[in-house]
Amino acid sequence: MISNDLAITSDLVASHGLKPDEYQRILDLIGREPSFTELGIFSAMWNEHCSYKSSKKWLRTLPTTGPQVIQGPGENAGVVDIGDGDVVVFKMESHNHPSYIEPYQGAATGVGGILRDVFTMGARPIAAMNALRFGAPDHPKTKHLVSGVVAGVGGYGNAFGVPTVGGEVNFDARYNGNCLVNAFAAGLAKSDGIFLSEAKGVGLPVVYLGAKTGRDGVGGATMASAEFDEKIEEKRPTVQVGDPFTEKCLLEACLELMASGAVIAIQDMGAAGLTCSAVEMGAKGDLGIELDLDKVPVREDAMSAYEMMLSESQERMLMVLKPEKEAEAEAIFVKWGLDFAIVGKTTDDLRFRVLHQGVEVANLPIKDLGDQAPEYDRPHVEPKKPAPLAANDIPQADIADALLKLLNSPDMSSRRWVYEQYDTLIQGNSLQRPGGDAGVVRVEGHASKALAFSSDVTPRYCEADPFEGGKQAVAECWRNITATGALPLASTDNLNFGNPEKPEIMGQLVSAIKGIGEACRALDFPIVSGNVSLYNETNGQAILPTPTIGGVGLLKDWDRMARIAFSGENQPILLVGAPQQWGTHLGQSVYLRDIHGRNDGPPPPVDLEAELKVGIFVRGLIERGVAKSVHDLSDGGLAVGLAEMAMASGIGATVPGLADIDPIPVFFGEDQNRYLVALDLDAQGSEFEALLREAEAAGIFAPWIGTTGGTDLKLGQARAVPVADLVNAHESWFPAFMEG
Amino acid sequence: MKSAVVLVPGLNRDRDMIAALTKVSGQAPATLWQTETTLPEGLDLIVIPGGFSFGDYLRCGAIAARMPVMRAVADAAKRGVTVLGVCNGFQILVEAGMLPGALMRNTSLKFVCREVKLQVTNANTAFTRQYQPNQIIRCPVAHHDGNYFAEPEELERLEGEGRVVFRYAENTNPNGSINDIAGIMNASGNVLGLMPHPENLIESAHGGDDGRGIFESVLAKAA
Amino acid sequence: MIKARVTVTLKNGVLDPQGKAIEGALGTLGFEGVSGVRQGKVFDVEINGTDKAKAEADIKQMCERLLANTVIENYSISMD
Amino acid sequence: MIKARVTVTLKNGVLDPQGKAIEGALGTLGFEGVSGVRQGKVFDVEINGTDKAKAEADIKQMCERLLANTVIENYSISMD
Ligand SMILES: Nc1ncnc2c1ncn2[C@@H]1O[C@H](COP(=O)(O)OP(=O)(O)O)[C@@H](O)[C@H]1O
Ligand SMILES: [Mg+2]
Repeated sequence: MISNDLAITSDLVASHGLKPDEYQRILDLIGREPSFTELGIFSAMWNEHCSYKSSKKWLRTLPTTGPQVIQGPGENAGVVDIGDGDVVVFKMESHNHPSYIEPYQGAATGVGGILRDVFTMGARPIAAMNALRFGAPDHPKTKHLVSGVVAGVGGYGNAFGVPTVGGEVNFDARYNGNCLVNAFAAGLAKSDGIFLSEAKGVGLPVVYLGAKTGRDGVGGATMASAEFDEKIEEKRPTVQVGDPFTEKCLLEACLELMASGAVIAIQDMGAAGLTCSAVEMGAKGDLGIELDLDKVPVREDAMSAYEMMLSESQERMLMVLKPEKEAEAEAIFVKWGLDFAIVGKTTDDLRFRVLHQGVEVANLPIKDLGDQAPEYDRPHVEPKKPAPLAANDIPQADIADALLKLLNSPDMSSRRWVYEQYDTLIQGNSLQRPGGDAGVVRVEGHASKALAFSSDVTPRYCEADPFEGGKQAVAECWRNITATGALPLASTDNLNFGNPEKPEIMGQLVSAIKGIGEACRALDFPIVSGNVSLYNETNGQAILPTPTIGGVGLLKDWDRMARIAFSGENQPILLVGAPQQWGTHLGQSVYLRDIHGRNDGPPPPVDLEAELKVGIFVRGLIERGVAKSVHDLSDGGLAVGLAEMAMASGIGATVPGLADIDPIPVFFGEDQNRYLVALDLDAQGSEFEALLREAEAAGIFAPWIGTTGGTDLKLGQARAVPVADLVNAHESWFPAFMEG
Repeated sequence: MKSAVVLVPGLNRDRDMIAALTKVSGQAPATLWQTETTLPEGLDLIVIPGGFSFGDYLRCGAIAARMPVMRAVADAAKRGVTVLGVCNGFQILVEAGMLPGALMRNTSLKFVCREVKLQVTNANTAFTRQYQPNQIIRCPVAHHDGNYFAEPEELERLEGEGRVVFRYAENTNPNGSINDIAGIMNASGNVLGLMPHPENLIESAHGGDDGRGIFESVLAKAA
Repeated sequence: MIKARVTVTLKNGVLDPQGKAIEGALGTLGFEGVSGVRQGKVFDVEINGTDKAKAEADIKQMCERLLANTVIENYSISMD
Repeated sequence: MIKARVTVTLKNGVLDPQGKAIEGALGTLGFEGVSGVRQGKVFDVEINGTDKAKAEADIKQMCERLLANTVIENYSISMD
């Protein structure tokens, strides 16, 4: 066991990820040299992962409020009102570095962590999503990472019992050295049944609940903030193993305990477990905390104070309980077979005191641990805007061939191989499972309400222009939710970037946050929770900037809900929100990248005013019951959008195209704020007529571009492609890649 | 109908099952915690729902099968009470020795959640009366270990006695199960185990109600 | 304290999907001439006391009642 | 034909949820004084040929590349 009196050398300080000036700040704050355990506590509290020291200044600029927001950033998860006394509680969090080292356990514990954030607040988890980015398909590690991560996400979520209703998977060589695993979870609670981490009352018992503490992930939070290098093998033993069974018991025990009225404050142990959770509970409540480590349930011998304070063993909670309810609480812990112990008490001296084997191993000012964490305004350079493509720069290809090739490509192919490994229907409320625009889950106990969930970002757009890319991520998420008929309520973000100490990377982060903020404000889509993951770099190569946006929307009546499948034959198809030429923008399109190997040009700009207007119009059509089949356009443009609607239904369509206009941008342009809407109306009838006039009056271009029916998809002059061939192309890439 | 749902830590389709039983019978089932040794009087149906009892650790259903409540369930079955085990519930019944054979890892070695087609191989049982003989129904599956195995003699007996009640049809066997077996019953015909999840296909919100017939059959018998 | 290891293997004739898949994967990885791959389990347990005979009898009971599914599995016990 | 058995166990300190659950179940079944239950895997493999040294080297490769997850597991090889 390493002694707490270990000499604090500059090497030791550096190996804790603390810079010399940060260490000086510690010396100034406490007026003496820290003990070894104290150094560990500071390193955990002040690393990027817990302190947000590089991003805080910019996160503050995000919109986080609105009449619907009950709890914004600052707690374990955000809380949003959905009426009738119900609230939805949600957040997204990354587990990138651990998943690269041990994909199954890394992804599994990522899911476990985010579920815990949600039920710590008193909500029963009802939906999960996962946003995944991997290296190039032909990179030797990619397959191993895909199979491990997907199995891990499923292994944990399925056993816990939450339906996984959405997510993303992308491949790009820029993720070769750093995969991304962003996990989202949402839960339902009553507005008067929300639990917070703020401790109240002096001299009250601090109770430890859940699994025993081991040496798992000691140094893990520090690892998450360190750039990878060749010595990654040495970091292996810090892997944490997830136990979804214990988590499920913890969920049920916590909800029972909360219902019993025994809980004053509760905080899950995530990164830097006991340290972060105890400090947060005390600091928020303006109280001190005293911990007696001899009481902590441990599963390994001879654990030092340092190890116990930094352990990231999973499935653990800390709470402050009402002393008079202790017996009742204990009965619940015993029923669910969970370890528990009174490990400390609240005090009135604002100190964070840690005792181990009769010795005080730490005694620190509790508020300063969080409040005095360094905050940086890191130098950043404005990203260069890419030059637009020349007007006549339209590389040609056969439309049908290009469509089939795109549908069979790594990024555009069906994700069925992935989501069939996830339980998508447990709880019996899944109205839309993965494969559509957004996952939709019915609100239990309510006759007609449902919630829609989507997670989106287009990293190649963000690389080309982080500001527009940030806007686009928000807009696409909002659009996907709108396409089901739901009203987008609020969002969560997971900002994945490279090393912020490099001004270009910091520039990406700053611009992306500005874009996200602008879009969230314009669309009334406040950010209520989130997570930042920096230092996603290996040997100096950073990932594509990847600010994932997770959004939640409310459907008043799920009987009036749209899906992406065509709902019948002979229905007129409108392209709502299109420019006059239907499609124009090829810069950063998958068509240019995957058919012509080019990644130049600016990404498509998002006109936020138009986005809002078009979205409101489309939602109106769905609410009126005339649009049962709606799909937003994104990667691959009109051609891919139509193909996806056809494949989901087995019904073809004929879309004649425009005369005298190059069909390539028409069918493959990725112009924003567009939806395909197939109407349950007679195209000769007066209602259809009236609807077109209505769009015109609203200033929305919504041309009737074609009609559903038959078994082929006919795009302009291109050869007709049987829907069965589309399906075959779309479904075959992933299994062939993974099993080939 | 008076029904009860067994609760063991780690089971997670208990809420789905309780909701389905309530919707179909109009009456909420009782719940039986793992430590209970006596059952309520007059039960018509005991259901062991799906999930991951004890995390599926050791073998699926192995630990749950040895909890006290299962002895009471076995006694009730001997007295003729109808018992239904779905997914993990099927695995528990097998581990408890109330049904023969074993449920092994899917041949894909992957968890699989999708809709399959089921043939009602025997429509003359307490669980399937509401279906036509050999009717093909839709039903979702969600499991990692549904690959049914039995020794050849046992298998012959099951087939010969009409105790294979459901079979995966139209090439939709999701797990490599022998003879496409999806559900079997005991010799007395009052204990059924099946891998798919009829409780997740009982109303329009689920996209269909093909699973309802199982609950309605049991209900009709009780009435 | 007595330490013991229990090894549980599938009976002959019982299908072993995991073993089969592993055999296939070994072939894909270029390992040739590998056959008959079967997967089993081991359990390491520690028993209080010093009476080896009693410990062994107890462990046999644990195997029969929980650790092995004797319908499809065999077990063997080895003591330190 | 050479027969070998590979035993894969979790490294010390790595959480073993299965072992933990099994230990709990043994307690529930009335077995007392059992502790430290850890679960591992065994693989029985058959290798063509008669060169034991080569077979062992091959099996070591199989462990490194497939049979064991060396991030969290150790392995040992025993030959007939
Ligand atoms: N990118 C972000 N945008 C908005 N809020 C954020 C962001 N990143 C983190 N937060 C908020 O900061 C708080 C601390 O985050 P984190 O440490 O990840 O939470 P936890 O301790 O629950 O894991 C949370 O309330 C979180 O919602
Ligand atoms: Mg979409």
